Amino acid sequence: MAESDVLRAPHVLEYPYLRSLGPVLGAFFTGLRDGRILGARSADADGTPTVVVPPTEYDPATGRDVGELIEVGPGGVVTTWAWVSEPLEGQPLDRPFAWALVRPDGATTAMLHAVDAGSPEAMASGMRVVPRWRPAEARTGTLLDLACFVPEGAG
Amino acid sequence: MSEPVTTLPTPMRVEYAFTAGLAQSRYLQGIAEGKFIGQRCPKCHQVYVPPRGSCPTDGVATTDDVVLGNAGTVTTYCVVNVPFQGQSIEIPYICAQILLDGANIAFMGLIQEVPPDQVRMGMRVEAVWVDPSEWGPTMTSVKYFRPNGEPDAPYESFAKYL
Amino acid sequence: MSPASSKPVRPVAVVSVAQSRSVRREDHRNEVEILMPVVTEVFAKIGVTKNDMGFVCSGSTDYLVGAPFSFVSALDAVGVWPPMRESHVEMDGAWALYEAWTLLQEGELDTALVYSFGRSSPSDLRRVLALQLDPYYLAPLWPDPVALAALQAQALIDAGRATEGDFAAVAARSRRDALGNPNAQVAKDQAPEELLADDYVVAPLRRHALPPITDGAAAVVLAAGDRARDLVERPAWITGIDHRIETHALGARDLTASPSTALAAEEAGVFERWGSGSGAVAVDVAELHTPYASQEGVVRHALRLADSVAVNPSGGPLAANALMVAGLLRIGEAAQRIMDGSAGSAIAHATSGPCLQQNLVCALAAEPDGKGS
Amino acid sequence: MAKRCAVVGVGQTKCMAKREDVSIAGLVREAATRALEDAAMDWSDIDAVVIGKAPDMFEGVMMPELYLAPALGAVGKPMLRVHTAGSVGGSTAIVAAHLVAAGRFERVLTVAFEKQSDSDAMWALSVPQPFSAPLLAGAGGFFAPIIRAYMRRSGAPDHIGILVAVKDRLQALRNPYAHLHIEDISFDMVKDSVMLWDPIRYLETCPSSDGAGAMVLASERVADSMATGRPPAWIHGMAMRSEPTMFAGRDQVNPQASKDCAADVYAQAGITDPRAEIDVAEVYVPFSWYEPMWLESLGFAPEGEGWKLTDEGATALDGGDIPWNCSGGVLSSNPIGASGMLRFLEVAMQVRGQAGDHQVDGVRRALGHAYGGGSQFFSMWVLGADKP
Repeated sequence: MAESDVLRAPHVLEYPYLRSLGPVLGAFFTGLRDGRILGARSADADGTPTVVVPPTEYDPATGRDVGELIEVGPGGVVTTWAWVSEPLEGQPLDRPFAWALVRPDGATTAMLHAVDAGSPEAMASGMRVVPRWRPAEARTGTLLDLACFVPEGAG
Repeated sequence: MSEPVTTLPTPMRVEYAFTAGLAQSRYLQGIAEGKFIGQRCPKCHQVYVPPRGSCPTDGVATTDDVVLGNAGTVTTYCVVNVPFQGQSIEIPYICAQILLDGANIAFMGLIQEVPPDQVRMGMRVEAVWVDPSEWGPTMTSVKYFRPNGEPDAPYESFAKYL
Repeated sequence: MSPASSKPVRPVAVVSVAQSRSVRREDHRNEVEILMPVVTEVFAKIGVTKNDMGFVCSGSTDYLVGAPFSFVSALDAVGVWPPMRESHVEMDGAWALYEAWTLLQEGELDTALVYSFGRSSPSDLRRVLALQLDPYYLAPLWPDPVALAALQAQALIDAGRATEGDFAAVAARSRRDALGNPNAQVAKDQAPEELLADDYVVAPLRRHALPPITDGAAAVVLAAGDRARDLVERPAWITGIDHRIETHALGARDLTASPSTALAAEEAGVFERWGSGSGAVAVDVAELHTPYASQEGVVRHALRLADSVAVNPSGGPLAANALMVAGLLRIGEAAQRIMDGSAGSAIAHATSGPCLQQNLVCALAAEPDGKGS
Repeated sequence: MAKRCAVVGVGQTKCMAKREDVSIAGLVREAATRALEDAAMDWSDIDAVVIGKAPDMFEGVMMPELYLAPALGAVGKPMLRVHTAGSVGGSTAIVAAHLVAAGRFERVLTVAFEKQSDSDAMWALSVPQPFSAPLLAGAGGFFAPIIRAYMRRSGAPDHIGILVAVKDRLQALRNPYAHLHIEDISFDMVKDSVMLWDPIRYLETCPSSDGAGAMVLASERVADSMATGRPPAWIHGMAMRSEPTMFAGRDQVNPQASKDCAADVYAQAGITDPRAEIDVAEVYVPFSWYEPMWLESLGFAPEGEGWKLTDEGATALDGGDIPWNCSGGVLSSNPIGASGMLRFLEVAMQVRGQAGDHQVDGVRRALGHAYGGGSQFFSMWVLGADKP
């Protein structure tokens, strides 16, 4: 059998998963739709109070149940970032942008999202960013209700 | 305030470049020529069809081609009476394990041209191919199997392939 | 919890290693066809057959193939007949080796075959690996593994722990060392300065800081005690092995450190055995599964490796990185150097998940008590 | 030498067609939290976590143990992810038990789950690949011809499969966690249900469920010092066997790997007459006819006579001498990746006397069983009330 006779064909794996959210994730996505970022009160292994964003049913370090949900942000601080000059299919923006871990004001952990900064020169760890929301009527309860973050003061 | 959000749609799509591999390609090239080509294990001498490239019990490559005939025996079967996604045949129909003459393993095939309640274990069948002009390296080249009129094979002759 | 390192360990060794040649695209052979010659070779090297194996354990993932149960047909490459004790982890083969090693610790079985296979070429890995992320908070944004590694690299730069020049130096060394490895995929002699001319894929990571896309397979035979000595003159003894996982939430981690690697090394007895007065671990060889050049320093630091340690003399994952295989291959490469006498002590490391989320450390030596020779 | 190991905590979720009230993490935590509570432990008490599930495509999350690590309190701990097809729930528990038996850890949490309602289970199980034959029959179509071969070989009468389907659904009514609670289940209802894959009727098949199961496994030292008041269930034997999916001369009805696995686990437990020495069994029966088939393969009846035990009611919770699947079994709940673990943990509950309305009196030894793939992967354990 010659290698050139080997049969090849495209194969597509495609499925529209629909995920149930449960109380904590459901509240977070409801919050996004309503233009708010929610975090969960928790505590680290030493008992120091923390606020986890985005909130999960469990503390990301200890696994214990989290406490009440509170509003955080909307502004926050970039803890680290990476510049994408060629966005891939499905990513939040179709023009060059920065991925960033953003710690909203009042939170002790950071969330991953895109920052629409125009150029890498506008990005730095420690910089302040604020959310850019989709128009209220276009929000459906997905991560992209918060379209992206933008540098504070950039409008 | 509108209703709380309780679900999240997350569509997923990934494209792959699929490779059939050497053994399956060899088999399907045979199908494109209207032939079932099995392979014999050099160690245990059993004939596999479709060949899997290796003998599943010995773990050695199978390289010795064996051209098999068009006739075989129904070793066992079921009557499919349930609709499901991707189904292309009208229910009810017979799905059978067919042991081609000269092979040492049965494979699953469709039985037509006989009412479901007349199919039997041991029934002799033959492959019905699409028109040669439509033969290609795909299992759709074989339309189905149908009774070939020979007397049933005795149970003992295929009991060890169940 | 008492440290695993304080518990008695039954001497178990790597006695045979085989691998396919790492290539960018194996598009004429399927997974079984790639794996079979590797399994045949790993047995032939020591004159055994599958029937001599007490246990078989493999590692792979369905998402590379795009079909469920991909490990099932791979069993045909072994020929598990008569029926065998067999198990599979949906993880890198290094964790399959851990499972096999654990079973051998009980003393009833003396040998095990461990293998893994991975064709990274059929799909777009940057898309497939996004499916490895939190399905609610991360995957819907399709962040790719390069982007996440770049976040980690930037954090290292911000912390003053590394520069882009360091990443290029790691890549240059890896590619140069790969010239001595006939199975490697990317082998070149290039100066770091030359590599710094590469474009960014996701800044601050340039092309050279990324692993190649690789198709391949690897297999290892483990044997315990006297059985190992019967099979080969110089077994590569596993003096300790452990693995640890970190949280998945990137924003809750310090990306500049790898506490799970450090803990696994501690539990594998690395520091106790090889940490000298200064605390630096002076083994002969370290094979580190750091797919991004920026990650090598993080793992080196966590393992407290002395400057004298030869890191990734095989070229490492920057020279060949078959997904699900590369971790097992680090153990294989490290063991090979002990078996051929070029090293007396070695550390192998495997990783899984975004930004070094999960890490395994395997300590190897020419003598079961950990003394190199 | 292998160290003693015992089950000291069990937890499971209610199985349902769709658990719309939880996320994936919420589902696994529901089972894991209950197992920890049962063991009177906290997340921080656990040394290592072993998780299992069937294909990742059910939920569309590749290697979900990475995402689930913090949800299972695994941060800073070893975590393993097992996948051995349908037997995975059983083999996951066995891999976890070996971490204890090998003397590596003292308290291991093991969890198995499936949230198959996030997708369509049928789709995820049968992704058609290029060049493969068109999809002919679905899962039942694979097993129905094997069942027909068993009927021919054993001469079993048609009604045996119906008896099993009724018995397991009646028993499920006594298990609050079971998915199917068919209050008016009857012989005629099963007999009159649609013949999906002749000879398999609709009510002779398992449902598709969301669900999870979890156990805490402990060393002898920990099990001896438990202050929960509930006795440990000791592992008397555990075994796994695999054989190829298809090969020339393969006995698909009574696979050699099944017989070898049973022989191994019985030898470890010192069992020579399973029917006499085992008090209760949870055996993976996704299609009703697999009860008589496994009765034979597992040595509870001579070959060809397993159906007679079913026919005479020997396997019933009420009045049987060897009750099988008192929980309702896979025929009543089938979160695929967790189904094997539910078998394994149900026998732990029986040995520990915590099975409630489906408890068998005075269980001293019990068999948990799972199988998968094309009847080619087997995992089994025997638990006992006494230290082995």
